[in-house]
Amino acid sequence: MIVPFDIIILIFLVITAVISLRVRDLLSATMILGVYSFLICLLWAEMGAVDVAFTEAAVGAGVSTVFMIATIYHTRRRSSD
Amino acid sequence: MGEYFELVAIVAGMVLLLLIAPPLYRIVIGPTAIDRIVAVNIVGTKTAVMLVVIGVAFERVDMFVDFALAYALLNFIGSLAAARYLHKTKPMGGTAEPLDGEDAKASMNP
Amino acid sequence: MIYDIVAVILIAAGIVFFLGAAVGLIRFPDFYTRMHAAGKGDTLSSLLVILGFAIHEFRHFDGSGDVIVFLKLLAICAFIMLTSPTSTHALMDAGYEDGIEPVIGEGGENALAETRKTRKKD
Amino acid sequence: MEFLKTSVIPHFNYWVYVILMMIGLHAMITKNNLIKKLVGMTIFQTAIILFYVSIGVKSGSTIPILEHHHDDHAEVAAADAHHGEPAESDHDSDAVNPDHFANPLPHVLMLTAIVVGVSTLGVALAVSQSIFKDFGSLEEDEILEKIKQGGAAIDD
Amino acid sequence: MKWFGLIATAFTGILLLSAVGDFARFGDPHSPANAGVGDRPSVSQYYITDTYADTKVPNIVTAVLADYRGYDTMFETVVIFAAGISIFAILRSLGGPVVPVSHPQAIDTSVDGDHQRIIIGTTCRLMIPVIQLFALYVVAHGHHSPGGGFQGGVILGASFILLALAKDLGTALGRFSEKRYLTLGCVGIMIYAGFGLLCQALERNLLDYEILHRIMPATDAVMARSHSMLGVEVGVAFTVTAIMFAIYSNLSSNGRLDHGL
Repeated sequence: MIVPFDIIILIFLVITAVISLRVRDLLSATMILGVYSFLICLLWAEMGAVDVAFTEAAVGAGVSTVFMIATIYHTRRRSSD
Repeated sequence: MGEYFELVAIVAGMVLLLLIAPPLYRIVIGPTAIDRIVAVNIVGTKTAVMLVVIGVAFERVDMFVDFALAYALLNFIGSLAAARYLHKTKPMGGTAEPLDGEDAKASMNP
Repeated sequence: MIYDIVAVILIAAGIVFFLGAAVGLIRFPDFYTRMHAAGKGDTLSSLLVILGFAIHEFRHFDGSGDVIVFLKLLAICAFIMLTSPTSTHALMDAGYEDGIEPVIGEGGENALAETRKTRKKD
Repeated sequence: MEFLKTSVIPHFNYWVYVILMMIGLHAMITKNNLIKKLVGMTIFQTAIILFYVSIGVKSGSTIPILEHHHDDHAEVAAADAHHGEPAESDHDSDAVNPDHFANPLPHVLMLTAIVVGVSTLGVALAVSQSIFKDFGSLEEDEILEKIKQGGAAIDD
Repeated sequence: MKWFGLIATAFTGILLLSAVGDFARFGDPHSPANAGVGDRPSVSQYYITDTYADTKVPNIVTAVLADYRGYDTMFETVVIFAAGISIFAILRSLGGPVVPVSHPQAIDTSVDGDHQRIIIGTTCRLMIPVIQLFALYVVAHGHHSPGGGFQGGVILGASFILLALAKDLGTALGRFSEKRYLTLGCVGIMIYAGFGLLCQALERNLLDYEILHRIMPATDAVMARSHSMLGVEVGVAFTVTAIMFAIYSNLSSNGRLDHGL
């Protein structure tokens, strides 16, 4: 556990969570969720949970963003709220 | 020497983390989706660097280097998918609405 | 000791380049120029910082188990050098296809609009 | 101020987990778009995982991977010994101090939760694509209105 | 609805925050979860101190995942498989027009210029073998460094997704077709369950790997556990790879498997 990293990452985490829910463009929301996933991977790495961080790295960078973009491609990009 | 370099790693990590704030600012204010995607790409590359930094700070780089490598390999899949999406849909000038839509301005500002 | 000095210099240079990329990302007026600053500065700074830590690992390069870490860090450099420009290219292309207009100063010439017009005719 | 010192500072990770969970829960309840609900669900899920991983953190500990394979290389120990005291006692296989390693049990539980989470996210996205095929919309109120107008879309 | 959501969220938050005050300090090595209550040690302490003697696996997480809590992990894998199957039930349209997957007409040539295809295609041709090799390394090296079946499987699945993004879905399905990935998913589960049932056949409990040293050449009881963990991880990696690509191929083509993203 490295405390200064911890605090900075947690602040960024809350900001990205709020912003990904505020934007109306779903493509933007998906990409911001990607940033959320990057930050949470960093958080777990500095808390010592390397295997969890590795899983999050593989899932967040490779798979989950692509799934959501694929769904937006077949539905609609605009959200009402 | 080891402890001193650990300190270097922590300071460098702090600076790198604080420098993630400008891309985050770009993510927050937009204005278009693709600006945000560019910033996401930057944060992704910096995450790979930060993992190496954290590994040096823990003095276990041999364990952390594996998933920094995974990030370096997989990071561009997300931006590639977004680029494919923007190719395959009709041009919208970066917003979710056509440019002459009535609340195109509203979608720019969250 | 000399390895550590070189490593610290490389890391500091990487942070300076990243600072440049960050300033460019905030200050530049339109998508294309922001992409220009971000793509180049980000790739170079990542390479420099990782290279610095790789050289730090180089200090006990005496046939022990750390050779593999050094090689993996070099591999990260190589892959970032390969993938980051590719994604920059893909995003720039996507932005062009998406119809984003550049910001042109007064009296400037918008070459992008001309190419778009001729492309549409084809 | 006293409250801050006794309650917030020693538990700041737990406070952030509660905040993230509230953000996710609020999004799941009030957002109108189904994809936004799924974004909220992802945030909620990571908040839970953050709670579990925070429980397993020990200050001053390292990652839960033992360093036994280094004992085979005497050169590494020699290279490491010239900076700092030879703290080889906790590397000894007989005397592993549990306080020096992070708690592995929450990591195990949460590792599978992430992969299961992404597969269930895939199922949820498939359901929303299927809903869009039937109703032509992802907004909750529009879907409800179309259901009220007559369940023709549900039958086929 | 807005007010109800706000009230419900605030209520839950206050409830949780009032409980947070009773927790042990963040990072306390002697909290009940880390050190146990009173003189009874927590089970995680047993894992940390005794795993290496029991299994000769330095990565405690892998050992706990695949050995001590193997039953749990087996059914997590089954959950992932079930998620993949339910994607088929929800989205896959079998009655529609049948489009041959590797037919040249199925390739989408609408907007992309050739420059796009050349640059990204070349990079992906260089990257995909490296990614797959790295995924196999992650699966096989999970005993000594972070990694294992779940991570390696996701990376291997991501390499096929990258192929589908760089070329098109037809190319990826030509190499890893629907029949193949469903078979691979089933085979993964069967490998995992097979290791468990093999132990039962040798008159031990389910997933009690120690006894497998009787049929594995040149191993003792400890190394049998280590090798069995590797086999189990390979099974997990098969299933996860198959299901990740199955979910992508169905989501990106809306269940028709013709035009991808």
